[in-house]
Amino acid sequence: MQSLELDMRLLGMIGAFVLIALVFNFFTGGNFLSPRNIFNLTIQTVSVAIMATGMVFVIVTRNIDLSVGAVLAISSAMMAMMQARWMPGWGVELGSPVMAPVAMLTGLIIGTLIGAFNGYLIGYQKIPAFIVTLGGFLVWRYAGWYLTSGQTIAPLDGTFILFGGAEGTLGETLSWVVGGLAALAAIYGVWSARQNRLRHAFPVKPLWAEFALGGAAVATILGFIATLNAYDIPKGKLRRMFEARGEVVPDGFSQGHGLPISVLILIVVAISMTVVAQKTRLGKYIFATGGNPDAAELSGINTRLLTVKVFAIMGFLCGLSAIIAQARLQSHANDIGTLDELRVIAAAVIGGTALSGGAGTIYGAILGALIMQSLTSGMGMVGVDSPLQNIVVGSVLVFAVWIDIQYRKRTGVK
Amino acid sequence: MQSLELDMRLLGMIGAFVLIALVFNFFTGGNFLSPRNIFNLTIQTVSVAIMATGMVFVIVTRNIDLSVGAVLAISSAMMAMMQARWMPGWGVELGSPVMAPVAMLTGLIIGTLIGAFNGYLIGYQKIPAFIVTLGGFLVWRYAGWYLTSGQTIAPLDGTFILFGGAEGTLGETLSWVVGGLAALAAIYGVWSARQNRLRHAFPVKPLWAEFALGGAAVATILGFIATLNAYDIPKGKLRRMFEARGEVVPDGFSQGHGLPISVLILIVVAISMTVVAQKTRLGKYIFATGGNPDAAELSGINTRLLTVKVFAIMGFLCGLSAIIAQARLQSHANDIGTLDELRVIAAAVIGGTALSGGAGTIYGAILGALIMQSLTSGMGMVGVDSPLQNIVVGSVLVFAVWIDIQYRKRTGVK
Amino acid sequence: MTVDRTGTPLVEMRDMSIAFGGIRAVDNVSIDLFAGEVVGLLGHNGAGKSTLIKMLSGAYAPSHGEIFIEGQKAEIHNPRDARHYNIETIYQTLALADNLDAASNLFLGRELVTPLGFVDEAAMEAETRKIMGRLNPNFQKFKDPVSALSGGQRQSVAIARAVYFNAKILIMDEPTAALGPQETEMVAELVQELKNQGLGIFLIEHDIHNVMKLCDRAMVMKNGARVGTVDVDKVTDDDILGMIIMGKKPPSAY
Amino acid sequence: MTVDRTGTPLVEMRDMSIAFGGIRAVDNVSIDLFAGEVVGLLGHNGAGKSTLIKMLSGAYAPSHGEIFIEGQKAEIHNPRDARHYNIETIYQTLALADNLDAASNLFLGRELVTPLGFVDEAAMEAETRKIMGRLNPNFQKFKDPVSALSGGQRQSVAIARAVYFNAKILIMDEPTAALGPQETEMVAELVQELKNQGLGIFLIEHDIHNVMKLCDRAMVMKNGARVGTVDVDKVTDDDILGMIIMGKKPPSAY
Amino acid sequence: QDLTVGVSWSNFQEERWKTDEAAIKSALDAAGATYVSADAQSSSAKQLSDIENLIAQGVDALIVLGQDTQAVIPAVQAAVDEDIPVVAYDRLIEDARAFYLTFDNVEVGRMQARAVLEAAPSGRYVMIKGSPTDPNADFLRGGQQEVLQSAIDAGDITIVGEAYTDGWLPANAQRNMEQILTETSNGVDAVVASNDGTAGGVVAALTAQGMQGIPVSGQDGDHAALNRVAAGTQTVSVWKDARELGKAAGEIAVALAGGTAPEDVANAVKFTTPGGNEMNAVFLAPVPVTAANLSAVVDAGWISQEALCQGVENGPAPCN
Ligand SMILES: Nc1ncnc2c1ncn2[C@@H]1O[C@H](COP(=O)(O)OP(=O)(O)OP(=O)(O)O)[C@@H](O)[C@H]1O
Ligand SMILES: Nc1ncnc2c1ncn2[C@@H]1O[C@H](COP(=O)(O)OP(=O)(O)OP(=O)(O)O)[C@@H](O)[C@H]1O
Ligand SMILES: O[C@@H]1[C@@H](O)[C@H](O)OC[C@H]1O
Ligand SMILES: [Mg+2]
Ligand SMILES: [Mg+2]
Repeated sequence: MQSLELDMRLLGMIGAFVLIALVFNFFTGGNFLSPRNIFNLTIQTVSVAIMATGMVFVIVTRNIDLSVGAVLAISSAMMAMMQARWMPGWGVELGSPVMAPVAMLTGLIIGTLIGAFNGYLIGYQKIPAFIVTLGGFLVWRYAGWYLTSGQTIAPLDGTFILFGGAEGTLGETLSWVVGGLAALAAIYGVWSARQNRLRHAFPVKPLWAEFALGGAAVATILGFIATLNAYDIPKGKLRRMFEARGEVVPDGFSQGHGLPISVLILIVVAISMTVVAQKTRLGKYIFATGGNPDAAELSGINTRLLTVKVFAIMGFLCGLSAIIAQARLQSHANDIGTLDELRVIAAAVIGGTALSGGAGTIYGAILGALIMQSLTSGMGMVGVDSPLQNIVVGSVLVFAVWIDIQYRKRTGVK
Repeated sequence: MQSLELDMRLLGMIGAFVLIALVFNFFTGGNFLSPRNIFNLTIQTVSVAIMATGMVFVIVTRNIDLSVGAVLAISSAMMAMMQARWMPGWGVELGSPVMAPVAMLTGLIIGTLIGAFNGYLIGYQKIPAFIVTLGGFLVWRYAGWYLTSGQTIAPLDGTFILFGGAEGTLGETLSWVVGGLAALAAIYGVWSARQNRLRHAFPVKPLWAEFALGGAAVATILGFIATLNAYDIPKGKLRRMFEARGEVVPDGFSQGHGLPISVLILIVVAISMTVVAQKTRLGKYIFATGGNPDAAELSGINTRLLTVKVFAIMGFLCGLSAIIAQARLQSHANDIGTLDELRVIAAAVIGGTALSGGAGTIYGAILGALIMQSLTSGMGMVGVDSPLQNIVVGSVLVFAVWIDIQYRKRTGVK
Repeated sequence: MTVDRTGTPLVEMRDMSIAFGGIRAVDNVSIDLFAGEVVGLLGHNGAGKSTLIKMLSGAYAPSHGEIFIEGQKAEIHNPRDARHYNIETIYQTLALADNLDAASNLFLGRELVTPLGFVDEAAMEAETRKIMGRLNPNFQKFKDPVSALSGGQRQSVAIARAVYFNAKILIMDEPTAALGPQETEMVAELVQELKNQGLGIFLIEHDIHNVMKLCDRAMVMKNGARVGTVDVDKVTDDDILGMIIMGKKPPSAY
Repeated sequence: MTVDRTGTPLVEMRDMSIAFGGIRAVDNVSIDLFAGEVVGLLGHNGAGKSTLIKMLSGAYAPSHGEIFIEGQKAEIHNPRDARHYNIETIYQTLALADNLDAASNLFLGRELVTPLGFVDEAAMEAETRKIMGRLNPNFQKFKDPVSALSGGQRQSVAIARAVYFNAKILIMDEPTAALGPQETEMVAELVQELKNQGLGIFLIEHDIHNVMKLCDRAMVMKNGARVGTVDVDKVTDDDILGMIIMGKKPPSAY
Repeated sequence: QDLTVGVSWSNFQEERWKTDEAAIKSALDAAGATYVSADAQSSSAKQLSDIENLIAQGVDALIVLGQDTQAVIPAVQAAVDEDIPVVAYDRLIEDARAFYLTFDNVEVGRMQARAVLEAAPSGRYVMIKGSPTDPNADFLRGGQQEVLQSAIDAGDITIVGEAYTDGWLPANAQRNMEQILTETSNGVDAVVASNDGTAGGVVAALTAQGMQGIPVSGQDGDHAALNRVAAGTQTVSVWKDARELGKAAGEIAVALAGGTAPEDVANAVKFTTPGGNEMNAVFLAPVPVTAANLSAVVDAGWISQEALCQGVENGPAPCN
């Protein structure tokens, strides 16, 4: 075990998660871990998980962002207005190939700009992040409300909707291709890390440990793809898809969903953010600033500019989440992203990000989001009364973190 | 100016507050600073302000409490059930002299117990406060929902309702008595502090400065009482009051409201909490723990037990706020205290409490609550509609804190 | 003045061990201390000196080992327990609450109170002025939080806190590291005085001159383990340096 | 080896002043430093030594005064500016990011990167092992965050960071305060070596022996003001102590 | 066979939903069907997830109290893909494939305004609206305006204050009312409040000015509100008998799941939505409860006489 040099922190969290999943699976008679529900769980988690990765950076630098739900709402409002009002006004109709890209770009830019502006107020004007983003929490959602005159905006562009989850999946073959590439990348990662240590004559793990690690990664990736492919597209939807092409569903035809585009986006975000955190100067500076802001400044790091960058990233990810949340709802509603600030911060904190700054991981935040989503969906599936569900979710949340803490205390992991 | 040795931090905040008040007063044609509106403002602020004083301790010890609104809700539910269901079941009817005290005690005990339990999980089990109170946020409101079967509970006991604000005021004479006593206490405070320093032969302020300070305090206290007394009880209400006593309002009779009981409670809480913060060991330990938890522990402070105490105080104050909020609404509804967690934390932070711990003041938090309430009420009076209100409140909030920061930067105050 | 080592030692630490993440920071170290004695703890950086004394002051829980105070087995699980045995510690990191002023730090956990139970700020400030006058005559910043103090001023506050209360056992972890020459001299005099009053003192110190001047015995550690203990007046500077750097025991060491 | 002080000084600080909350921490102090010279800054605790050099390193903005580097007026508004002038500083508080390991701290702000622009952890660790081997031979904790290091180990990391990059001007604020005798000796050798390479070094140090051994000149401060500057080889230990404690200038001082 | 019916609630904030839930449950019990549910906590995104999860549990029919008329459409789509019938409960879903069961919100608004207008045919009105993020708030406001328009045009009544109530919170309604009273120096003759929660806040504000008793409207038949009607501090609570609605929902869901065509549901009518969709719908009639017909709620077993008349002496029947 020791020689695997695994991240023991990760193990504790995965343990808690697996426990929750197994309990639910038992109480739902196997429904919880069915391919279908795993598919649902992943697409339900995406929007919060994407923002949670950005919140890790925010919290690591000893800040907080209460405005993510509101920024998501205004980005969403802008994108919806683009699709439903403005672009048609300029002669670009729903279904035009430029519509989705332009709308998305608008959302991403708005999110990034607002984030950067927050960062400016916090970094350069020294207003506490709590105040700035509390202000944003009040301002941006209602700015979106004005933009749409308080109306729910629909329908959206067809290409745009593909980013919502079930409506846009890669299909079985393409999913296997993506899975295969990911598996190769994982193996290359393990190998090149080993080479690098060997080159500097540092101690390395025994070969069997490397193989075990690489094997586990490959198995996880391919198993996940297989699960998503195992969830067949429902008949009614197949019918609809064939009808759209003017065909009829052949008898006995069936097809798996495969990897949803939104989940693919989350995976790309997770990998990019992990690389930023661990392999770039920006990431180093984020953690150094969180560990000791004065030391970071004295070491020549421009901590003000860093704050702007961190919040701009957060804003960009809010814009990205807005695309996925809106595409999933197939409309923009005023209340989109409501309470997301709480969920996003909670995901990061459950995932081990310390509110006192300096410590946190991207995968932890994603696991945190997954745990929270599993709790809420699982509770619903067990068939407990709705208000009681909240009570149980609240209690289990505390309990899960307690388990993790106990585990780390026993094993001496920090 | 220097020799006044004033708390310069306080000056900046009061300045921002006065500015806001004057702007609103201008736009409402003098209505904003009318005795009536000042009366309204104070009673609207009480519930959040009381909890904000407790949140100062929570945040100073580097914790957070997201469950205050939910704890308020369950305390309120218990008190309402006591009055409307349980005590009548035991033969104690609405209007009985034991009803209000028993109900209140129940609410206070429940709040304190839940708070202490939170503190136990945080202090002894080492679960992050964010997680524990996020759990509480989900659990307690819905526990209250179960208790009342989701119903709005009314009517409440008449004595109980006196604690809500306008329904229970001291009247002009008693208000002057209270004001006079407070003024005397202020003078005694200034005098005894001076004596104490003289006894140890420490440098003291010049006498004129002491007089100026004492004079300002006395003027503020008496001016406040005079304002509250200047707001006459409306005719309709006078009629009702006389009718209740079986009398008729004499011609030309008029009477001022005076100090509301709820505001008196806030004042007592503010003074007690300030004394705790500045003059007791508990307060010292709270600030020491916030400044450096390790140092506090090494100095022999039982920081775990301290956490329990801090959260128990917070819980007690939630119970107290529940009394006032419920009495003010004259009913218990499921959604009582919704979003209060945000308001309470915001009040503390606006009032200068640092989320990184170790610094914060009670009066700051109360001022913070007052500023927030002024913003929302003032906006309403100016006749701006709710969505735009939120936008303006959000912006002004950030702006007000910015002003304060600029002021402190200029004057070099920390 | 020689120390009387015939009776029960004031402190005896037996076979103390502690590990962090698998690595033994202190490995089976035993040491004793008599009343009226100053025992120096020496060793290279990271040898385990601070970790050893933190087990006595209740900051760390040993994974193995026993502590006896005046012959009785002592149960020290946290700093409060240590205080009950009248053990006072100057930590290498000082352990000050940066946001509080000197007086609040000095009396932290043991505030002076008025008859009504309220903290008596003025009395605390008066006492602080007295003791600081003895340690650091230039010190005037009584109203500022200690974060606004210079490195040496902060160290003076930490020293004042440890010596103000009537300790029986005093642990000083590099107490003069940040002090100026005059301030260092004043602390040396203080150590001498406390020793004469019958306190037992553990002194961690890198400066061999100070060790020779202040200590009765010295124990040297290397990589967590005990190299040996010497009576200071039976060895030379170079003997001790040899123990620290090469782990070489002089003949008189035990 | 004598220092050549005929040309333009490497650093000249003129009439520097700064106040905190009305109190002058540094009051109109001037000092210069030549290439290949070590200038000691001495004074009681709280005299203003650290504050003075923090104005040179960009940590504090002076309320008054000018700095010249190689004769040119220098604009130093933050630590980044100071780095552009090749000024490296060992701060008294060390200024380490506690949550990062030694290598990350050493290269903070100047990470080694691969051709693709990614941080090259392995290369950084290799370099760190090299330099730490010269400063602290017992040091092995390369993977732990520096919060898990002993006081002296932390100081070694801070020293390594300042000397690794090619500084022209080195500021050392009590660099050996927490170091063991061997480690202190190694730093002394390093100072000598850097001086021979032509660096200018400001050394804040309380130990008179070290000052006499390492410094060419020494400036003494008292309560924020300059007492005087001496050529170290023209005065005795006691002359300098007299300046520090009583503010008494020996005849050769200027 | 064993039918399972899933109910997706938007939230449980207002008192009425508890009653709705009980009614649906008992209707399902009677039909031998199983009840499963989820609480979206006022989030349309969570509602979508909730419905997906209910479908994953294998429900045979869905009852949806939509948080948002548009945002639940993807959920309806998912259900239709699985051939699961959907009942749009109380709030409209803009999708022809859903079955619409409700009390008409615009009509509720009309009833509120009508009752207040009857009590105060002229004077200065205050409009306390619902949450700005709930589309129902504007439907209600629209219905109110329809009734008041002619009186406004005739100059009989003037609207002196109007405010949304964030989150439908009584505390917000109370604060808004206080500010309006201050602003107008108590120059208010009637208040059209959009539900019973907000009416509670309004009455508390009025009481502080001794103005309780002026006309105030509400809806939902909350027990506390009916008690106010008895006490004379509230004029009307438009009573949407949640038990009827819940019962009908349960029965319709079971019928649809059992294969009954939507057109064949008892009392079904065709309804064209504002969005132009033609839906099958069943409408129940709301009842405005005023002092004149208070006994109706007791007779219907909605509230006990003691609860209704708590603290009321010499009130209208049955509190006399
Ligand atoms: N909290 C901790 N976690 C992990 N390792 C630690 C911790 N504290 C100390 N260590 C390690 O234990 C060893 C001994 O440290 P200690 O602080 O006792 O050394 P020391 O002898 O006091 O050194 P110095 O003279 O530098 O103060 C070191 O290698 C250090 O890195
Ligand atoms: N950030 C600050 N805020 C307020 N006062 C400060 C601050 N930094 C230093 N001071 C004060 O300025 C004076 C000089 O401090 P400085 O740290 O320069 O002393 P020093 O000579 O380095 O002392 P030492 O030998 O103890 O390190 C001291 O009185 C100190 O209290
Ligand atoms: O019944 C009301 C409902 O229709 C509305 O949508 O939300 C508030 C409730 O009071
Ligand atoms: Mg040490
Ligand atoms: Mg210094």
